[in-house]
Amino acid sequence: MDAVNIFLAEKGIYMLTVILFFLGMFGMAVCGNYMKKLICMNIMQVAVIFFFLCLGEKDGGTIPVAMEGAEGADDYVNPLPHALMLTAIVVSLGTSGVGLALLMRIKEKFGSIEEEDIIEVENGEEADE
Amino acid sequence: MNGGRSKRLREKSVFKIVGIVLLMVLVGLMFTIVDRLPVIGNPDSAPNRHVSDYYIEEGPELTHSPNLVTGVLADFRGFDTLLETTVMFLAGVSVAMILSNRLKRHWDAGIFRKDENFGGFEVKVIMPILIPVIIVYAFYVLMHGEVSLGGGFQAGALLAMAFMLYIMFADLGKNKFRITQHFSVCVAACGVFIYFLTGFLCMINGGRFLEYEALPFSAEHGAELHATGILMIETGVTIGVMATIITILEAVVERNSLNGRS
Amino acid sequence: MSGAFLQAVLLAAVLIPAAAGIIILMIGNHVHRNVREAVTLAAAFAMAACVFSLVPEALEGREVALTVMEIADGLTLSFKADSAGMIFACIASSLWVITSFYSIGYMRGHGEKNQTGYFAAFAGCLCGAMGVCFAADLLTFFIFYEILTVSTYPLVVHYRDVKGKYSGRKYLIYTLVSGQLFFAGMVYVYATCGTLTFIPGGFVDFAGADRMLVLGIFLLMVSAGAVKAGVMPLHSWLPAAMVAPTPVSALLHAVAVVKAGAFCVIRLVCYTFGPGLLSECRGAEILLWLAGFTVILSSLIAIQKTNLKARLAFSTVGQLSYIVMGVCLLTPAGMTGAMYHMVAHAFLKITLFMCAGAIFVTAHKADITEMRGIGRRMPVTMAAFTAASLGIAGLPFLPGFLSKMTIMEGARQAGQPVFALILVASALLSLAYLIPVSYIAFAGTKVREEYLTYGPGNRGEASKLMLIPLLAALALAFVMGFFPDFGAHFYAFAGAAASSVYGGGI
Amino acid sequence: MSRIIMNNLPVMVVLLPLAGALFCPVVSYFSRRAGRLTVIFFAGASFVLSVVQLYRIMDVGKISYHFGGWEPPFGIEFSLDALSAVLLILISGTGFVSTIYSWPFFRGKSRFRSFGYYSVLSLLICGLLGMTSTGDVFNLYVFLEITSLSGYALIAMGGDKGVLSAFRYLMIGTIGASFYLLGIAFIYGETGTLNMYDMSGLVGPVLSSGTTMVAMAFFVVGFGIKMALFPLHGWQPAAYTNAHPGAAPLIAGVMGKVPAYAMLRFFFYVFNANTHYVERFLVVVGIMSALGMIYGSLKAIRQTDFRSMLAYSSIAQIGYVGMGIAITGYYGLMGAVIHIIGHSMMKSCLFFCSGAIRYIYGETAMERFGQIYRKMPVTCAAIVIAALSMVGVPPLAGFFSKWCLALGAANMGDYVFILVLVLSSLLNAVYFFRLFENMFMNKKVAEGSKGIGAKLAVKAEKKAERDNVPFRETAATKEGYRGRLEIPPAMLFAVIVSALGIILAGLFNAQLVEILGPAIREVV
Amino acid sequence: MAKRWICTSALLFFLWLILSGRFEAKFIISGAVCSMVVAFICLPIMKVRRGERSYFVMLVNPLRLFLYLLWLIKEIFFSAIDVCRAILSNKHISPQLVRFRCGFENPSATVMLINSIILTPGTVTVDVSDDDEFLVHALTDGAAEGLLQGEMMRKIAWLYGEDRKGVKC
Amino acid sequence: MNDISTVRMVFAAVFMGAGFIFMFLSALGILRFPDFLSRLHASSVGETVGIAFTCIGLIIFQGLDLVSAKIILIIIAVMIANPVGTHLIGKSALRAGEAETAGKKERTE
Amino acid sequence: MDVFFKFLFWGVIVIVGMMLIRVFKGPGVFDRLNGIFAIGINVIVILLFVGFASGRQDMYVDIALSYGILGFLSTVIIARYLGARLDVSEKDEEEIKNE
Ligand code: NA
Ligand code: NA
Repeated sequence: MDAVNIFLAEKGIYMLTVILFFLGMFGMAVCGNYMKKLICMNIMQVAVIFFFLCLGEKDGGTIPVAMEGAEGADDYVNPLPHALMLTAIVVSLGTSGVGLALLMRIKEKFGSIEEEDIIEVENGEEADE
Repeated sequence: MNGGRSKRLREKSVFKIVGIVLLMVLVGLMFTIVDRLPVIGNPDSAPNRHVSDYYIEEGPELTHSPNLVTGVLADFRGFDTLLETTVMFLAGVSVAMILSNRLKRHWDAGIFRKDENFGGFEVKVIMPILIPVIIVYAFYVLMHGEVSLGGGFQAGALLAMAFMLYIMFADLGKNKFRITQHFSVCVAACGVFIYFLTGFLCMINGGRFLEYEALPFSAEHGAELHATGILMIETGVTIGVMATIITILEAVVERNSLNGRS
Repeated sequence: MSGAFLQAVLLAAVLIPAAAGIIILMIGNHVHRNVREAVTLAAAFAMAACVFSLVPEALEGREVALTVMEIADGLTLSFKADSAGMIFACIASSLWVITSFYSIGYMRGHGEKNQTGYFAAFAGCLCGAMGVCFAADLLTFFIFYEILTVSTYPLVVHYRDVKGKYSGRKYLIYTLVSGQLFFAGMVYVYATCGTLTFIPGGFVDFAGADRMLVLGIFLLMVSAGAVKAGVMPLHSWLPAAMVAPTPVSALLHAVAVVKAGAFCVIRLVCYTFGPGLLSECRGAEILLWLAGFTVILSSLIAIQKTNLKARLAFSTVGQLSYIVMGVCLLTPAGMTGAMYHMVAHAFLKITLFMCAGAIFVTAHKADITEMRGIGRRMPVTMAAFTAASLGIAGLPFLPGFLSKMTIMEGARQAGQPVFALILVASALLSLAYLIPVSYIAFAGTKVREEYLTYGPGNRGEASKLMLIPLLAALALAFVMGFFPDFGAHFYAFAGAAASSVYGGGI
Repeated sequence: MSRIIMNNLPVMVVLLPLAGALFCPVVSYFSRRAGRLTVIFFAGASFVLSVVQLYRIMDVGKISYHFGGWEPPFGIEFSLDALSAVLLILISGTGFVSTIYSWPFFRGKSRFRSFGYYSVLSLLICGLLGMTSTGDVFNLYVFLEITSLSGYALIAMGGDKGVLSAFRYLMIGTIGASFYLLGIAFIYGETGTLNMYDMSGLVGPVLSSGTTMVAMAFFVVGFGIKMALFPLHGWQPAAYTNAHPGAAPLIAGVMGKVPAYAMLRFFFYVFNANTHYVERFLVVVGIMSALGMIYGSLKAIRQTDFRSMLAYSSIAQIGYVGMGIAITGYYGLMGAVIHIIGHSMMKSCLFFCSGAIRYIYGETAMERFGQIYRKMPVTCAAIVIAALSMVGVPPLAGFFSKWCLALGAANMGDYVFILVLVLSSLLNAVYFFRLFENMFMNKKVAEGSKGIGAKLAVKAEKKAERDNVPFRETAATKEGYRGRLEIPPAMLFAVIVSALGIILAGLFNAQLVEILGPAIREVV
Repeated sequence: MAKRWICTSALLFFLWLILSGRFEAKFIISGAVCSMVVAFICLPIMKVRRGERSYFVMLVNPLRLFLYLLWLIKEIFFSAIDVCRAILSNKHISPQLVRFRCGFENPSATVMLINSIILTPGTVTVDVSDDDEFLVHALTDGAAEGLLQGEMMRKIAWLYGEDRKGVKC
Repeated sequence: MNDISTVRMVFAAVFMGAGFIFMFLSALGILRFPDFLSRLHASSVGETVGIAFTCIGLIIFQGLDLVSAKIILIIIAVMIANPVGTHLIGKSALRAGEAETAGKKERTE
Repeated sequence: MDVFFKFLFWGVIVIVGMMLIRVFKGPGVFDRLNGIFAIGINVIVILLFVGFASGRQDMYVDIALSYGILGFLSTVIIARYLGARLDVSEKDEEEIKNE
């Protein structure tokens, strides 16, 4: 039991983020609705971002803005993951934006954002050709 | 048709079960792997030592930026941020392009259409008070990027929000700030270009790309140049992000028809 | 002549047909056909001149060698005019001249379409054949072998109809698959031996590797040669390719393609693996028996064919196996005979095909049963046909006699008299399938009406552009029958090649 | 000025296309043509500088460029050797040719479409160049995303089907990128650094740890998705088929190869490929590649559309690269790299041709290709050259990569790979010779009135009629585009250049090997 | 006009100072410039037209505003307790829509009324039509009564110096 | 800790506690109230009174400096923003017909 | 006092959880929106508490302010979007009918 507790305290959040990551992926694979797929994609990306931030966490460290009376490396958390994740967030926003725009077009063309319907429309078109 | 559909559904449920099993296996595997990762919060773990120590101990002095994250983002890894801004610009152009050949009268084409019944003057009075406040706040965020939390992205987002409020709630009939998508893309490009130019100026003066100490301005010591450089790129980011968000909005609502005739 | 000049000549021999092909493609239909054909002829003559100017040097044992460029890591594109190569090169270049004239006559007489592509591909074929002749190492050899394969394809599918498509596919399947097997074997050889340069007597040294492995690699590689040389059971593309125009058949069957296959076997057996290794792993023996089997079986099949070209095709299958057989006897005389048979068969078979083409163009007949009495209308052609048939069968004073005798001597040297018997049997069989044609052509009774009443609108002999090349080929064959070393010194070269491989005389 | 350029070559090569993308909208405000010319100019400049850079690298050896003057583990680094320099030339060259090639597609299109397309295309070039140059794993991620995003946009510009394909690609591509990012997180957690060189020094002791293994597995999946390695290729056929015809050459030709190169870098620069742990992954990559080579070719045989046939063929061809990586050894890697180069040229050449055919005929169904060689002889010649090279006919480029791969496999004793290689080339031959049959023997003649070119021609004719001006032959007639050349000169240029590239890359293969040799030997 | 600009600038600059908290030249100067520019840009939109007249939205007597806010805070506090009681017991609520008309000349006054109503727990302005008809949702009877007594309207009229005659409550 | 600061802490704690109670009750109301508009009322309590009390508590805790000035800014911002948000939500809901069930009775002056 | 902040912090977390229940339960989109709006304001308080507990009030106040502004703006925009969308779709239908 102790071991479990220690594991949860020390590594538990990693596990949560990993589960979140795979859940997001699972959702992307399983959801028939493209909008839901897009949301699952965001969940997946957020999981990665969390994971990075876990790596930058430091006991006894405060947010990495210089403060009087704190000079040493132990006083601040690692700024690198934060900087990286700001970039990653923007990138994921861009991806989501493009995804949404594509969805708008798909909705217009196929009249639906359900995969089932779209495949049906596609098949119908092929049959026409 | 129906047969195919039910078959697909059956396949789908099989797919789901397989997926769940795979998921469990993966998560189970990860349990054993995660055990080997550094303990969360351990100050002596690899990521918290090697590069991190340098950033924390030397960063504020080298980059003249009390905000270490800004220091890393805008100085040590300033090139990443240039690309990040580029991604933003790219997303803006892409969205505009993707939506440019839509059918007319789309279901949400009229979000910002002038609407007599909605957003009455009660909101029109509040918004003029809020807009300048938000703009000033955005400039505050921009200017204080390196000393406190903030930076170009937030500032750009705030400015774009202010612009949105303006076009949503101000009287559209007398709207003077109607800009075309092309113009907003140009502004976004200029924003990214300011960033680019900052790096380029350093190069012209004999330094490396984005080596702020080589900026061709007179300064008493390098620290000031770092501050100047960071401010310059933050300005670029702000403009770029603001214009990109506006571009995307314009594209989504298609406020300006895309002058397919030009 | 200075060495550098000869090297340039060597390179030119390979590049001239390539250049001609490209020029023909580029000028295409934009200019008068005379210009296009002038290019073909000029290239043919130029190439023949180049090749023949190399003869004296090669005869004196001074091999002209040239390394053009490094083409892969540690491997060069290099050419060498050794005696074996010279034989093939001389045949190909001299016959290109003849075929070019004949082609022009045939194509004009027949009013063919796609002539530009035809002449370009023809030139491409020759480029491949020249490269194969002069290749100094396996990689260079393979490169040109593949060029030959690819540029033959448009010729096979020349008519672009369903039949052509079918034969083209068949041709590709056989040649490409075997080419890939060759490639795999070559890679293995290079990976183990670190070199690919041909050496008389072979360079492969697997250093105590399993004999079965050597055998496997040999069979992989030799499949490429066996396919092009039509060794059974890999022959079936060859009769199918009969759908092509006759000059193409002539080229395929007599000049470039099948000879390249036989040459490939020679290069592999004598210059790559070497007789010693092959007799040890019994690779040559397998091939030998296949060839013997082919010789008999193809003749039997040929007898049943009524289409003249098909009959000639199966004849080719059998004749090519003589060469393979001679080489695989692994004796000096066998090899000499094999090499000389390349010459003999080339000149005789091209004559036969040209005759068949002449009949087809003027009388529009392809089936033997319809040719009763055609000798009256085309006496010269049919006389040439008869003479060449006799030559194929091995009549003395024609080159076929000498080559067969030498191969028989090789069989004796090898202590395999059964192959001598096979040769004799095959000679009789070839008489059995060729002489009836002459017999029918010159038959006195039941002559078809059309062969008697021909006039200005219904010509007798084929045009001079076809007839003269045909006769020239036959004449050359006769000359060589009397003087085996006439012109290009083929017999001397064959002997030199054999002695370089086996050491000592015949 | 020249000193500045010479000192900053790596960054100039990568950022010039970015500058082009930024200038293009602004310049387009004044003139549509000038906007496009800007992009072409900057892409060309990037190409020239990348050639200069190769010469410089051959002089001085490796180049390491420190952004902002920060030393590598702390700042971002571009690290270039001969290998990446050659790939940079390839990318910028293909990019430059693509920008020219796209020109006719935007005749008569709106200003907005024109500059949007050109900006995005330019950014795609920038992203690909950056991915090749960078020596920082996170920077690589950002470049990867730039590449992907511009790829999504360019695919979506190919019409309604393109939009759907782009969306599906976006989904799968983001999974790939996320896997890569998660892989970085694992390896960063183990080493604390993001610099590749630094990482390779630190990763040695922890190579056996589960974390590093997982990171490697994630890299394989991430890059595998991006390079469409079987069985992670699901997005690829539709995306390549439906992409905007102007951008398809770059997307199909180069976009899949650069992640492959990145994977190569991870295996051989960051991790040590000779260790037991890494070899396991190489085996997996090898199996995936081998299966892909067979699967892709078989699927390609079943296609009736030229472009989708090419797309499936790419799945097979990327398998060659993966196989080279899996073989390891000098020749294996050399084969992979040469195939990256050669296949980029062949695929882009084929897509240039398919785009040209589409431009004239408006479709790419192979059964209607009959007799097109009469109208488009040069295009068809280019198709023949590229296709023969794909089959592996010497002395074209495709043969020599096969040669190296087979040699590498023979040296390592992986005879199965040789078998697969042979089998795959034969399958290639099947569908390419069927294409030839369609082109040269099919009697069904394509109608030349559906393509953009033909429509423009009709429009021009009507305009001439309306304005009462004599209609010149150089414009067009109703039967289709009938300029002085078979296709517009810009397209013809691209087709010819790429076909020449295939021949030259084959003939001067040894020189290429000589340039790449030291760099690869160092890795091995 | 200039006066309004200066006032707005000053207010914005004050805001800046609070936000920034740094009194180095760089920040002070940039803040001042920024406030002036923003004020200048935003002045045109800070006017609301109503009929013939246009009103400056910020125009209000600060002292009166202060007094009004004190009163409002008291109101908010007591209504909050009222609502809390309703939440806890759950049975005292009697949701109802109240409709009344209340027109001010100055749109700012109307907005002040709307906001005050919403800020006061228990009442929410749901809609205001163009002819000043308010639709207010009240949670309890008490809240509705308190609203209809009209004290809030009177206070706002006083705040904006509106003529009592103009107020139609 | 001297007396004054203790008193200050106590005051701060009381204010924050009161704020917390208001916020909690507001959340409870959001959960318990039967219809949408009633829940809108409930949320208002937390959004105005709750946050105001908490912030005042924090100001007392902090003393007067820039931080507390900013907290005052937060209060002002919330007091301006909250009514607008609530109003827009209510209005949208009314238009969408989701608020129809609310009024049991309707009164006019 | 730190302990006190921590208690409050967890208390507000509980409150947010309660509101989340409403967000998930709905039943309408406006209920969810109101819930999210309320959560946004509670998060401001959470941020303030975190700041005070960790002794970096100056930073967290800024974060809270930014968060508040962005949250408010997004709510306003969504509300406007939802309201206007309903309007427009009705209008469009009419227009289509008229045509
Ligand atoms: Na209220
Ligand atoms: Na509320």
